[in-house]
Amino acid sequence: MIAVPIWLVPAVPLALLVAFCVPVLRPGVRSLVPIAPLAGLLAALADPVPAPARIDWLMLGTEFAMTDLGRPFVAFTAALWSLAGWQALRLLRDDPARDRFFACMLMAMAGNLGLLVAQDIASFYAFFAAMSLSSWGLVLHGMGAAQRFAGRVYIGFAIAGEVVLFAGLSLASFATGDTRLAATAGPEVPALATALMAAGLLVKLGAVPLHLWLPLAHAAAPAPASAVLSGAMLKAGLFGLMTILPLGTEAEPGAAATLAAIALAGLILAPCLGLLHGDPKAVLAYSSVGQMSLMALGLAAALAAPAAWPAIAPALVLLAAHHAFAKAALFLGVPTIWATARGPARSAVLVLLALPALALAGMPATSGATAKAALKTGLDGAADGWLVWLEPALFAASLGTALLMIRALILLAGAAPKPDVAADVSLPWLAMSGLVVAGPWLVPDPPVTDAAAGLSDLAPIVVAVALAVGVAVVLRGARLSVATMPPGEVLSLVARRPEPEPVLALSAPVRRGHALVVRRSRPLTPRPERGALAILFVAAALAFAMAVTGPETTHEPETPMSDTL
Amino acid sequence: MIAFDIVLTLGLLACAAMALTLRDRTASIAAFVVAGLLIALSWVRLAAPDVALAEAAIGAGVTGALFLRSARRIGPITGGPVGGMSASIAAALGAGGLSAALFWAFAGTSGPVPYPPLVAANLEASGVTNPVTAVLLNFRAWDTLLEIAVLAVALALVVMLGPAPVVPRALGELVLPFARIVVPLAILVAGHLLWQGATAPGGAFQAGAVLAGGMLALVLAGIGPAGERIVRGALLLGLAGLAVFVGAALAAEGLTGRFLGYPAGAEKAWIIAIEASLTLSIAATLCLLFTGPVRRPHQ
Amino acid sequence: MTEASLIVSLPLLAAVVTAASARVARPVGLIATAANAALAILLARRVLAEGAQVTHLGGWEAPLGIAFETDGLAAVMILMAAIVGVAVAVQASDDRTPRSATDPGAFWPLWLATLGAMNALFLSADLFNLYVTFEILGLAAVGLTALTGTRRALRAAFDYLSAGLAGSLLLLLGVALAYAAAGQVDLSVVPALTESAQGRISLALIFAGLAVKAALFPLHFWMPAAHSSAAPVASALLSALVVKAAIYVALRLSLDGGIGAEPLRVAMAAAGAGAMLWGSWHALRADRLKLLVAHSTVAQVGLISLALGVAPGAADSTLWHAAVLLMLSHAFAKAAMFLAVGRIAEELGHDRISGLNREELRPGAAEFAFAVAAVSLIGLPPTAGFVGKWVLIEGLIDRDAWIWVALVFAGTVLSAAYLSRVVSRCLRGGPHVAPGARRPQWRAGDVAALGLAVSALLLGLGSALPFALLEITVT
Amino acid sequence: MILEVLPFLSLLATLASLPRLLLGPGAADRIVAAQLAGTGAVATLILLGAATATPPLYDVALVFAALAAVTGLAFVALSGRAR
Amino acid sequence: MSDLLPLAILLTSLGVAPVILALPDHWSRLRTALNLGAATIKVALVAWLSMAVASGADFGVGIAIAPGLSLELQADALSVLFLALSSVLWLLTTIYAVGYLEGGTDRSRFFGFFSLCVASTVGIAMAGNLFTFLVFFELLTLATWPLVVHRGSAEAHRAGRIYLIYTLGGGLALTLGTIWLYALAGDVPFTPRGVLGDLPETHRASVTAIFVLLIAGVGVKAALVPLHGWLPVSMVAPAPVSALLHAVAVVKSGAYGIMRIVYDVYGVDTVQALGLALPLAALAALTILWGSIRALRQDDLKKRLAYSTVSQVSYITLGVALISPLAAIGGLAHLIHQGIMKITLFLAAGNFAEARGVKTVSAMDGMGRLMPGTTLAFTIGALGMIGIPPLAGFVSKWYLGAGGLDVGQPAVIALLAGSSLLNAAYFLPILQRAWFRPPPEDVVPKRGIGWMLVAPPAVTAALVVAAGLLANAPFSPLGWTRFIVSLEYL
Amino acid sequence: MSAALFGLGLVLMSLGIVFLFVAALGLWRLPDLLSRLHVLTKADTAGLALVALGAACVSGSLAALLPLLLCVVLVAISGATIGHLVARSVTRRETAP
Repeated sequence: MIAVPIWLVPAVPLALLVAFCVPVLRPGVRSLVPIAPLAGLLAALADPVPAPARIDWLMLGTEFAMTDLGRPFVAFTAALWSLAGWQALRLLRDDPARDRFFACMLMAMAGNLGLLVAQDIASFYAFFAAMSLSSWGLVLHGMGAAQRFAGRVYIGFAIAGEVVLFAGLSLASFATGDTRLAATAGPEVPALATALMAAGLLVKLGAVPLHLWLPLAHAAAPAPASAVLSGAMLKAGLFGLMTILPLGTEAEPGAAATLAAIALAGLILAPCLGLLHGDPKAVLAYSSVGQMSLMALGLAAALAAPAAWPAIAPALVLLAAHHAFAKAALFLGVPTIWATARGPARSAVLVLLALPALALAGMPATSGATAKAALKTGLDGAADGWLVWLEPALFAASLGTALLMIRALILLAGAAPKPDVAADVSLPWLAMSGLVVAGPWLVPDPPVTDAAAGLSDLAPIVVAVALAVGVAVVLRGARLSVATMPPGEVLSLVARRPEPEPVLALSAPVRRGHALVVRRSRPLTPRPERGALAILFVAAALAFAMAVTGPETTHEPETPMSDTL
Repeated sequence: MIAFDIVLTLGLLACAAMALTLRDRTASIAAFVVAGLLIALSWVRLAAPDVALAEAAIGAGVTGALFLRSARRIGPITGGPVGGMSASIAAALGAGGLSAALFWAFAGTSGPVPYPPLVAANLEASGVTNPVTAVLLNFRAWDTLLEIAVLAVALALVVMLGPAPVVPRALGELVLPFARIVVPLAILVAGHLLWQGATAPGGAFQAGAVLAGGMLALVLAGIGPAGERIVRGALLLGLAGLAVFVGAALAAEGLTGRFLGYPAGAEKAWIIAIEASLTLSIAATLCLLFTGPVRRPHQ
Repeated sequence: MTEASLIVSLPLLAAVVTAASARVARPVGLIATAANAALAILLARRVLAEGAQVTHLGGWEAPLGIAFETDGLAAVMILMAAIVGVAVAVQASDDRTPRSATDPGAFWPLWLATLGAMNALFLSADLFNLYVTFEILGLAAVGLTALTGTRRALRAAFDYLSAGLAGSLLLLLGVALAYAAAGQVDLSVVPALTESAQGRISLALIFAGLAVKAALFPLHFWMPAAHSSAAPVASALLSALVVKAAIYVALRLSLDGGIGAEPLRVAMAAAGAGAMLWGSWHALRADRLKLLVAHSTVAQVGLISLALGVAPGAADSTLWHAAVLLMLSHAFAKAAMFLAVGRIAEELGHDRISGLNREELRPGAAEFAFAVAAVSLIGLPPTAGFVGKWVLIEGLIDRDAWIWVALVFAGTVLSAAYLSRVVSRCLRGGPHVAPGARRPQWRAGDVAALGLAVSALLLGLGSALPFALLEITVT
Repeated sequence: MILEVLPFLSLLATLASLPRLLLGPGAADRIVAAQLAGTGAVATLILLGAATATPPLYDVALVFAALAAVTGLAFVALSGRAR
Repeated sequence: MSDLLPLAILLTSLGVAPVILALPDHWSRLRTALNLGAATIKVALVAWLSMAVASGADFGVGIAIAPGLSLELQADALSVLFLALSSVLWLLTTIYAVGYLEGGTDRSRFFGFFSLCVASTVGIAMAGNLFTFLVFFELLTLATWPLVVHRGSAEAHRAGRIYLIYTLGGGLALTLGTIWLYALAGDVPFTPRGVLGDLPETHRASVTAIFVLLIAGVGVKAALVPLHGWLPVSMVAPAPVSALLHAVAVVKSGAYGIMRIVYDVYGVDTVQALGLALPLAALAALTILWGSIRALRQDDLKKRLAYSTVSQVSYITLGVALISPLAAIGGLAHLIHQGIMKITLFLAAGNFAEARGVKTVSAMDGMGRLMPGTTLAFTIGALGMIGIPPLAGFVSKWYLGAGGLDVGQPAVIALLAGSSLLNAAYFLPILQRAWFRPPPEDVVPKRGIGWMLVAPPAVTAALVVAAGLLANAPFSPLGWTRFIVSLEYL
Repeated sequence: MSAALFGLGLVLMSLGIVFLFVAALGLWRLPDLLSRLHVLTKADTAGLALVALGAACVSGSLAALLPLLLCVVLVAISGATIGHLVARSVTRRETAP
């Protein structure tokens, strides 16, 4: 394999971004967008992994390395970005604002890949911020009312998350005196720092209740952007959490319980809320919330039972990769649906789309099943105390996902075709679907799964289908239709009216009167007689004052004056 | 004599009050002239005949004429008294207070008066025997020089402000005998005072004032040459006094190394020479103050 | 011949010549002013090199005769007069400067007499002699006031004359009383005067007279009218130099111990404070430029008086050094200001402050000079005014005299307030200026004003020289 | 001593012209009064000189006498044109 | 020669100012040549100086003014920091101003005072004692006033008046404090770790009062709440002037003054001992938040930027007031960082106004499409302000946070976080409008803006990126700051 | 002789003072300006002449006589001239149309 210098991973997209600023180069660079992440892919797949690099002069001293944890993340992230970029090229071919989109995409890509290889806090944070902020551009791209609302919510959460993350990272760094990212998981790190960092990352992860931005953003963004948002960027949150949490060292029951509660809430809430939405992309997004909550649950378990961490960690990675591919395939499929008219072609597409959906629901023989199995294996090592609820939780998760997938597919099936979407948007999707199918074989050493487990994996899907059919029958019979929820949940209450003015108002009226105001004065009329009086009185007063206060002298009057001259 | 002094003082006060309060300019001026007379008498009573001479010359003679001339120019008094009753009372109070302080202060003066003995001790070296002249033109000649400068400035002021030249009414032939007698006499008196200054009360100021009085009489009588050239000559004469004095001061420094330090032995000559020029200068100045300038040719 | 005798004689001789002939007035006046400046420099050099000199005029020792005390203080003041004089003469030599309707050359004899009198005054070490110099000064100043010959100027001149005479009278009474109390009138008698009640009354009268002549609040009534009605060159001289003469004498007496008396010091300081507030207030309300500047003189004289009032005499040099520096600064700046105002008024045709925003006229050099002078007057660094205020306040703080510190600051704030009224208009531009607006031509008056203003600015940097000179002061 | 009484009397005589000066009624009356006072002053000076035996006072008197007419002359010469 | 280097640096602008003032308006070529020549020479000289200072050379030149009073110029590491900022930015701003004012009126006056302004800044930077500092500080006030009122409109004059009232008031406080200090301590040369000796023990109350006066004096220029009122009002000035006010000269001088007072007059130990550090830090914190909150509600673009300055400059104060070397590094570095970021923003804002007549945030729609380069520069500046890594602002915030923890004030981190949030809240909507909204239908046709207007913000934006990216490089602001702090906190 | 002269002088001076008083009385009592002018020209001059003569007698030196004589002459001429001029100006004004 080719030896890829590690710093090329973020540098290639950045270099392209710089080139992108030159108008002449733009068309060429644009077509290179799908290639940009490949440096990362190469680096991840290289054997041996690229050597760590340290660049002292860059920022506060930058360090890049391909860690064992980062490597799979880099791999699937890069693949995802590449395919999403490809589809974006096709999808936005005629969009007048496409350059802006690609610029943001390159920046987000650089951030996403960079943060996975960054080894020092500053550059990790920098890449993280680059990713978050430029994704804002991806979310906003369409600039409709929905996009603006989503963008505002997104940037609010993102910035808040950034800031909290910054606070946590800096606290951790200053407490340890170490600027390496690895140090943030160390024992001297204050709990506050860990909590802040975790909070910042959980925003990115989409954990309840910090998930509010997520369905909005995914629904609002163009499909390829949703794909990377969901497939790659959410994983950055997971990656961050896996890096900064003190996992595998000491049990943190409190933290574990909190995290577990959040995760369980996500698991339950996500399907409930998602089912009420009418936008397939929003439904898919809720599914992401659920899936990410599942991964959070794994983290919670590892916090509670450090010993289980070595087993849970690969499972989480596996889960992440699986979810990345599957969800990306689904999102990339959305334009494909748009591009296909209703009829057999669409049915074919739907069938192919069902594959990642089933995988997500944990259908045996899919990457989903493999991942779930791995997680179960990992959790088994930790099953004591409240962790006995993990099993039902996993079931619930699968059930919820299955229901959401059914809902999504139904919505997609009914989606109106868009004539301006070219058919070749399907190519990246096909490639992604291929990856999903090939998923189980891509895993280096898959966990052993038995048939019983396979069957139990099937259970939630069956239940879900049954439920769905039941509900459908009931609704059809009662001539009812599902009321859809406005996007944004509680935030919809504060959503602006159609043409919102972002946080602006006219400046306050200018205050008057700071300075001394000078008015016309009457002409000065000298009053000499008063002056004369003044002279008289001043002289008299001075004379008296001097006479009275002076040192007493011998008083000898009657010296004749005439003898002077 | 105490009764004399008291009456004199009361008269003086009365004149002053009249000069201040009369609502007729001529009356005020008349009162002022009388006050001048009384002041001269006071100086006599204060044993200062030099000052009395000067006051007599300036106060009684020239100022009255000057005031009348001004009064004619500015016209009669209009409007009520300035400031009203309250101002008058305030003024009276202030003046009273100040006078009281002064009275007390002067009444209380005591201690050594080192100056007269000092003058007496150095009188010999001064070149003159009249201590006043010694002080004015030798010991403190610088003061005198500056006083001459005051006159020169006054002259320059009059020249500059350029009041309309006075054209006195022709007084007729009767005034001729008066002029024929008075003017030569005035010149004579002036010369007398000038020469006498070295030894007795007198000097350039007094002489100049008397001379000016004589010349004024001539002017008022409409006698003698008039016109631009003579007025210009008077101007030059008036200014010359200062020039001569300053020149003498510098010349003296050139000779003796001391500013205003006359060569030893020749003091009297220097003093008389300076005084002579000052006399003419003062006379010309006073005259011009009355007549006003002739309009100087523009550049 | 020494510089001292030449510097008092030369201007007087020149005054005679210029009074005698209008034709030669301008060249002679200019030459004499320049020569005076040269002499002033020589004098200062000599003082620096040889220390203070005492010259007995005519060779008569002090109690009998009159002495010149050529010390650092005198040298500084003479230099001040000389420098201001050069600038004023430059502007006056410009043909178009308005002056007497009757006599175009009348400025020169009056100016030269003023100069001679001031030089004599600065050198004099004799009370009566000082009085005589004041006579010349007062009369010449009245003439300068009346120079334009307008009714307004004449009226102001008359009031000035009356006030000046009243002041002279008080001065004379004081000197006479001093003679009566101590038997001599040279300055060495001053400490003795403070011993007896009579002497103290005489000092009181002298100070009252000086206060009139210095236009010290509340005896300043004559001054705004006089200084605002006179021709610009005259106003510059009056404001910058003539009032300084009285202040100088007060300082001199104070150095000789005459102000050791508490009431006089308090009176001076209080009057100074009052003047600062009163003058500033009226300057704030003035509608004419010259009136504003004249009222500003009241205020600034107040500041100087305050400095003198709080100074404990020769014992501690800090405060009076500060006062001298303030005098210098004010002299330069105020003269520059009046010259500038003259030029501005000439260009505008009036001097109403509200009318400064003339659309067809761009701000010119004169307005810039005004602004620079204003900076000096306010006392912003690096001007001499600043250094003066600095030294003053440092001294006050040393004495924990916080009230006076506060007053000085209040005065500074007010001066900034009223001067910025004008300066902000000097910065007009944009909509206030028509596209084709012309800029005034450079003229001699501009050079004079700007030169003076800049010297006021730079004097702050060169303050070491006056301070060095002031160290050589006979006290 | 009688010599000292005489100047006093003369002074009184001089001052006796003051009422006329005060009352007028015309300007000419006042000038005449002043003129009279001038003569009185000359007399007083002479008497003082005689009383104190100081001849220099005669000079003062002489100056008075020489200049006594100037004011009067000025009055007459200037009054005619007065408006 | 080298001893006169500070003098030469001062004279490059001080000497050229009167010449420019005297030039007729229409001699623009000569004026531009003079301006740019002087600016370039100054940059070169400053570079020379910084090399020399880095190698440990000592510069000092002075003249005595009065007994115990002298003007002293010196150059130490801190001076060089400020010098570098002002000289480089002067060059850029001059280029910008030449382009901006092309064809305008009163240009000689403008550029004359412009030079004078920079001369004062340079003087402030190289002041060797408190007196010298004061002198140039006041000179700066005066030199800036004509620039603020340059437009000559009633609004400009009003702004000028308010500017004067505030700054002269501050100048008075500073003057009083300085004189008082001189009265107590004699000459006050700037010396690392302070010069007060045992005064704080013997005259505790006075020394405290003096500190308050001095800080209030410089605080006006540093726009510390509640002394900040002049800054938003002064935004009526032309764009290069705003740049000068906000980035190069005025507020920076205030902040620099706080540094000098805390470090080189009192010394950190004394400030700490007197219990003055915490109140100062609290004031800075209040200012940071207050400025940001006010900025949120401004529609006028420059006014929003102005309030942003109020907030951002106080980072510097905060860095100084948190008596910690790390915070000091952050604060000092922010002196530069804020400068280059804010100048980018103002120059870009000037370009918006100049080319498209856009003066308000609500008119910014579509500017990204209409003027991509300028908007990009603006974006970089804005993101830097928010503290997005790897831009310059992040570096300062990072060290400030570290300093806060260093002295046991984790609240500082909360403050930074809150401030960043607010910064984002008032900057991001602008970016959103500029990049994501379509241009309005009735878009103002573009007036040509030459390279002189485009290049300077581009350069400063590049500097913003470079200052962050290359923070660890030896001659970066951060590197230099570390050097300075190592001197103060030896 | 000197005593006689002295006595004569006293008498003359006293007489002169009487004249002076008469003049003052006249000035006070006489009804109009023209009448009062008589005082100036006659009583007054006479009084002064007597006083001067008396003083000359009292001081007893010829040197003193000269100024005194001059005084009298001057006053006499002045008085006459002024009186005449004043009278003429008054009458002219009165008779003028």
